[in-house]
Amino acid sequence: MKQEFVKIQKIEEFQSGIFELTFASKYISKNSKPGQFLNIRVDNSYQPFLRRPFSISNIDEDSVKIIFNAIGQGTKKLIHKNINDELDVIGPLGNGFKYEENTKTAFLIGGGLGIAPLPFLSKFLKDKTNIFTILGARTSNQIIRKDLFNFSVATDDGTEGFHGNVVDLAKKIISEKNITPDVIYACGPTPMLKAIANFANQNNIKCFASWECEMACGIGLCQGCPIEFNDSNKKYHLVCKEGPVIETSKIKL
Amino acid sequence: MKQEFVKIQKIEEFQSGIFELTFASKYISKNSKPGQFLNIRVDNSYQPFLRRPFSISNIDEDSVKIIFNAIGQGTKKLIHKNINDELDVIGPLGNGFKYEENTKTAFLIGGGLGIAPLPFLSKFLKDKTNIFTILGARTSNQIIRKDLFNFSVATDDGTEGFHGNVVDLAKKIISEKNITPDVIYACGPTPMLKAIANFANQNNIKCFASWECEMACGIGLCQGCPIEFNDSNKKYHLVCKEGPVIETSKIKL
Amino acid sequence: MIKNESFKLRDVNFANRIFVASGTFGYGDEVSDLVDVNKLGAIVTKSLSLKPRDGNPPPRITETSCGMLNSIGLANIGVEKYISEKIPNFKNLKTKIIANIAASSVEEYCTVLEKLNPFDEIAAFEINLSCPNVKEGGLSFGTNLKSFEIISREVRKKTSKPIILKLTPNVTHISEFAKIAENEGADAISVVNTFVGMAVNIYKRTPKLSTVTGGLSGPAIKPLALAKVYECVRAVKIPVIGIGGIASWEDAIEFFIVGATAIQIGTANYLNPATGEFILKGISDFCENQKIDDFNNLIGSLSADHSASVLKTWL
Amino acid sequence: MIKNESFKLRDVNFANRIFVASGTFGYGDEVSDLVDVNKLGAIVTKSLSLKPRDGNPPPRITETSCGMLNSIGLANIGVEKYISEKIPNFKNLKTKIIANIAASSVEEYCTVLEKLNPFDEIAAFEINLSCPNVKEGGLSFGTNLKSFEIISREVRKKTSKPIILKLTPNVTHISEFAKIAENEGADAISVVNTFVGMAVNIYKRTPKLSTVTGGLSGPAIKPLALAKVYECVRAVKIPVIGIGGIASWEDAIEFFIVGATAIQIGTANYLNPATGEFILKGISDFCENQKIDDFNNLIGSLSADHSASVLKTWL
Ligand SMILES: Cc1cc2nc3c(=O)[nH]c(=O)nc-3n(C[C@H](O)[C@H](O)[C@H](O)COP(=O)(O)OP(=O)(O)OC[C@H]3O[C@@H](n4cnc5c(N)ncnc54)[C@H](O)[C@@H]3O)c2cc1C
Ligand SMILES: Cc1cc2nc3c(=O)[nH]c(=O)nc-3n(C[C@H](O)[C@H](O)[C@H](O)COP(=O)(O)OP(=O)(O)OC[C@H]3O[C@@H](n4cnc5c(N)ncnc54)[C@H](O)[C@@H]3O)c2cc1C
Ligand SMILES: Cc1cc2nc3c(=O)[nH]c(=O)nc-3n(C[C@H](O)[C@H](O)[C@H](O)COP(=O)(O)O)c2cc1C
Ligand SMILES: Cc1cc2nc3c(=O)[nH]c(=O)nc-3n(C[C@H](O)[C@H](O)[C@H](O)COP(=O)(O)O)c2cc1C
Ligand code: FES
Ligand code: FES
Repeated sequence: MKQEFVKIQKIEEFQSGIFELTFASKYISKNSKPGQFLNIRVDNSYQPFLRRPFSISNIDEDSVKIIFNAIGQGTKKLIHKNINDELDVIGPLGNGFKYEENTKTAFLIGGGLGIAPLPFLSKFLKDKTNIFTILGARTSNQIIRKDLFNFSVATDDGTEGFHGNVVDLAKKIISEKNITPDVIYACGPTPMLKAIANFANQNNIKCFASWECEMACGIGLCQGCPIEFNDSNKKYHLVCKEGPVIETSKIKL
Repeated sequence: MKQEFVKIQKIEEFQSGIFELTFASKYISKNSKPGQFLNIRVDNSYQPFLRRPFSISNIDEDSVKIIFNAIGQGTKKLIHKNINDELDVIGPLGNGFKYEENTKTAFLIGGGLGIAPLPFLSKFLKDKTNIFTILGARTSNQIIRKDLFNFSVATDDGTEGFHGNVVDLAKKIISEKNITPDVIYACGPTPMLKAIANFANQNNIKCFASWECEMACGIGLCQGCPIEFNDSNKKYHLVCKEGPVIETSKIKL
Repeated sequence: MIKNESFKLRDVNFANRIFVASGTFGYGDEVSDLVDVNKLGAIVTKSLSLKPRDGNPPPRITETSCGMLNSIGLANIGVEKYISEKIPNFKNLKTKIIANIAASSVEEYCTVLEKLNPFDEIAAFEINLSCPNVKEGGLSFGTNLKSFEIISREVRKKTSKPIILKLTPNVTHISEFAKIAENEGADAISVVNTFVGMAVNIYKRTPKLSTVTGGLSGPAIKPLALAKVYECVRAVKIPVIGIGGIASWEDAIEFFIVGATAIQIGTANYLNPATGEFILKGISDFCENQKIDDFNNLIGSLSADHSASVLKTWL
Repeated sequence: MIKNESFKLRDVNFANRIFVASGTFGYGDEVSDLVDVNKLGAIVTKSLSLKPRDGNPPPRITETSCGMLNSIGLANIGVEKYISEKIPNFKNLKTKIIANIAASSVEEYCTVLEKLNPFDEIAAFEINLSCPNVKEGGLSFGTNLKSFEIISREVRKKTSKPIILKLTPNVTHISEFAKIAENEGADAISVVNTFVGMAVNIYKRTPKLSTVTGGLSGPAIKPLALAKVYECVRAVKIPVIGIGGIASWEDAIEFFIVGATAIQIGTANYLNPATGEFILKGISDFCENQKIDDFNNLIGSLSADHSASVLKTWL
């Protein structure tokens, strides 16, 4: 982990309201694993007050990418940055998706903007395993497509792909294709992660999910980001240190 | 007085670090007098927290101009605005420079950026009276030149014009040209205004100065901008309501 | 239309629950060019003392992070001039006028109130208790339970109009004061006035206010004010009027959810004199979206484990 | 070089006056990749209780205007693990370690202190008095003069190392507590801990913290903290360590001018873990520019009419 003042190389609205920001960092591009995140101070003002955590969405040589929805104080300021502006970044942080040798089939499940870490993960996995990517959202235009492989879509309102949620689509794929994934990698809103976790636990499928919560420091100083474990010795673990990717069997759902 | 969301037409750095911002407003351009000010909210954030008062520096048909030094939170944000951006302006506010018919000679004295209201005032006076403009600053490159007539310069360090302060330069002009101004219009830092006021009082010259102080509301709501008067009935008057231009004989120096 | 947008204190009906706070809206006439004051539930006028007050020397205000400090010294025109110059203007207003009273002795509070009481244009009184008690070495009335009780009792005797006691937040347990207010027959409490703060000019090495310390207001204090309102609504049954850092409709709704019966906009009026209108509009849209058809279903609707509140837990 | 950049509490010499605050810098090891902790005058470690504490359920933090609320619940590893896992790391540090202690009874404070006292790696103790007194229905020790006095007295008996009592600002007159601290032999006081605040999620209509209320920190509270420091330095002669909203060197200098002997950086460490270094650099440049060659000429150099302070005046 380092604190770096990196140069912005590109800001692109690749889908309505959804942006990809690319910056240059040898250090981060060399030292990051899929699922790790960055803690970014959008500017020196107090608005927003805290840093904002972003998953590393991809690495391309010496360039690092994040993707985000310009919804709030921090992200709205980011899209008004210029090329070559400096950005104050701490990273890479936390633990990424665990990959075990000889994984044959992996399901990558992402909900809404939760897909952020999947491009990087896909790139890492694509020559090693069989990938099935499942994207879910409330409606078609909330599905985010970015450097993903072999993907199917589920929408709550049926405007695209499977009419239903990602868990049901996963079940459908499993039964139709007659495959069982060795591992599920999931990211997205917490309720979706819990549903996936329940499904994985019931079916004894290894499952790693990337959890989100408000963070202040992102590096274990503030104890502000607890997540409850099934751990009689230590009830709360820190999302920023143990996570953001944590095996779902450890989590108290 | 009105609250308007005006469109920015131009932002120009006419001298190193010194900017002129022009915006469109029929209402303000029609209803303003030299010396009046505007209270501007630079954006909807809380940084800076309060509005910033700016003298109306000139009016050009339906356009209104302010000039400022990009020194702090508010002014630095202003220079990053784009053409056609909206600006939240309340004005015109307060009382401007008083002009009395048959004024033959007027001295306009401005210190540093305090010259802001002088271009508008000069334009108003130029066909009516004889104008002598005196600009003072610590050093030459702090002298701000903008749409002024018949001006001489005084610098503390002698890097330009008269080596000394504006009061001494005024004295020199009075004795050399053998003229006495009917009125002095002054604007600039408070210590300079006080020196000018003392000079004017001693010499029985009518003198109007534009006073500055921190303001919250700019419209008489907060009582935050008092200035002490020689007034046994009412010690403090409000700079934003009675001023910013106040006859110096009224002020307790 | 949402039910119970209006509410009553005694027999005074306020058309809505969005007021403007004392000292931040003058006497209502300064802003008439900029805003339609008749849209407001009430205007609380600048604190009035018996005699006109010059106020404190400059500087009286300074900006801070997300807020401002002030030390105006209750500069005001005094009750006589208020009666002769301001009350006549109130006749033409549809909004209600609440006269805020400040004083340096119990007698002064009562005298000012008695002078104003006959005027129908004054709908209610707000008593500013963040004033120094000259007999007690200048400590604020509002930080001492005993003087707070005496004033609450004495002003109550002088009027049958609604009395709102405005509490200072600069105390350990504000609910103790709220309870006294309730016991002494106040019709409501306003929570809160400004928090004591200070700022220094590091180049001059002087305080940024002539009086060294002053009162902090604005969004910076919103979380603190909200906690004070929370403490009060759980301690008393009389209406609590929430004040402190309210600048958006979202802020106002936080106070309503915690249990405020009405709210007052203070410092935000300086940022935008029309804040009240924006808040009214925002609340009405929010209620529509959230399908809240009765204001009483919003007020106090916080769902929380109150036993977990910080008074009993580790921070 | 500026004189008296260092200072002593008892026989412990602190190389400079810029510390990092408890709970905002962990145990000093989390940040070693990012900052050179040896540049700091001291690290105050996260509050320690006798047993490890899980802390409060999520959500524990939330952002506010120019600040944040927290309710961590003093999640900490407990004194045993601190001794076995953290103290060994302190050996290699040049900066001083101040162990901050939290407890729910007088006995617990004393026991934790006694367990840590033998370790040379611990230079001094800071006693966090913003903890709920379980015997008194959960009210904080630091808001009650009597329990404050007892703890001050009892901890003093257990060590000859410097004791710093950390005061809560959530009281009417903080100077009353400062005076007790002085009387009971504390070597310094830390002023202040967080202010009680709250925030509401208006869509869920729930508090944004699991414990309803929490502690406000960050630039929003700086003016309030500064006023508390001002009140304390005028009440006692023991050193006052200023804390609250310090994020820039200008902020730090305000506290020194008011009279703080040292300062602690809290929340700003989250914005930038290297804040301490920036502040050190900024102060040294400022002193050079302002021709201040002795830190003691900066500390307490506020020129002000103290009699005008708000306690005696109208806001
Ligand atoms: C480990 C981790 C990784 C993350 N990775 C990404 C990422 O790759 N891309 C990304 O866009 N965000 C990511 N987030 C969330 C991100 O940190 C910000 O919270 C988010 O970008 C909004 O920030 P903002 O300042 O623009 O909005 P704010 O001003 O903070 O919030 C605006 C509004 O959006 C709501 N909001 C805040 N966060 C979220 C959220 N996560 N989902 C939905 N609504 C929210 C708020 O409640 C508020 O109403 C991640 C968070 C964590 C903890
Ligand atoms: C009636 C009136 C008219 C004014 N007209 C003008 C005008 O025409 N042009 C203009 O530039 N300013 C004018 N000002 C001052 C203006 O309102 C702002 O204070 C100034 O522009 C700096 O704002 P800021 O937010 O950029 O700086 P801030 O962030 O507020 O301050 C940055 C630094 O500059 C210092 N500073 C603040 N104000 C001044 C000042 N007036 N002179 C020198 N240093 C200062 C601060 O102490 C701080 O150290 C006027 C003020 C008044 C009351
Ligand atoms: C400049 C200023 C003047 C004030 N004057 C008064 C006053 O005269 N009487 C009073 O009761 N409160 C006064 N207040 C306090 C406000 O009414 C309000 O209680 C406080 O500012 C907190 O609300 P806010 O954060 O919305 O401003 C004043 C506040 C400010 C900022
Ligand atoms: C997340 C968080 C955790 C904290 N934990 C502790 C603690 O364990 N013990 C303590 O004495 N103070 C604790 N504090 C208080 C800080 O040490 C400091 O007194 C306070 O935050 C005010 O300073 P600041 O505004 O610079 O943050 C904590 C503060 C925060 C924000
Ligand atoms: S965000 Fe601070 S400990 Fe995790
Ligand atoms: S700035 Fe508010 S009264 Fe003048």
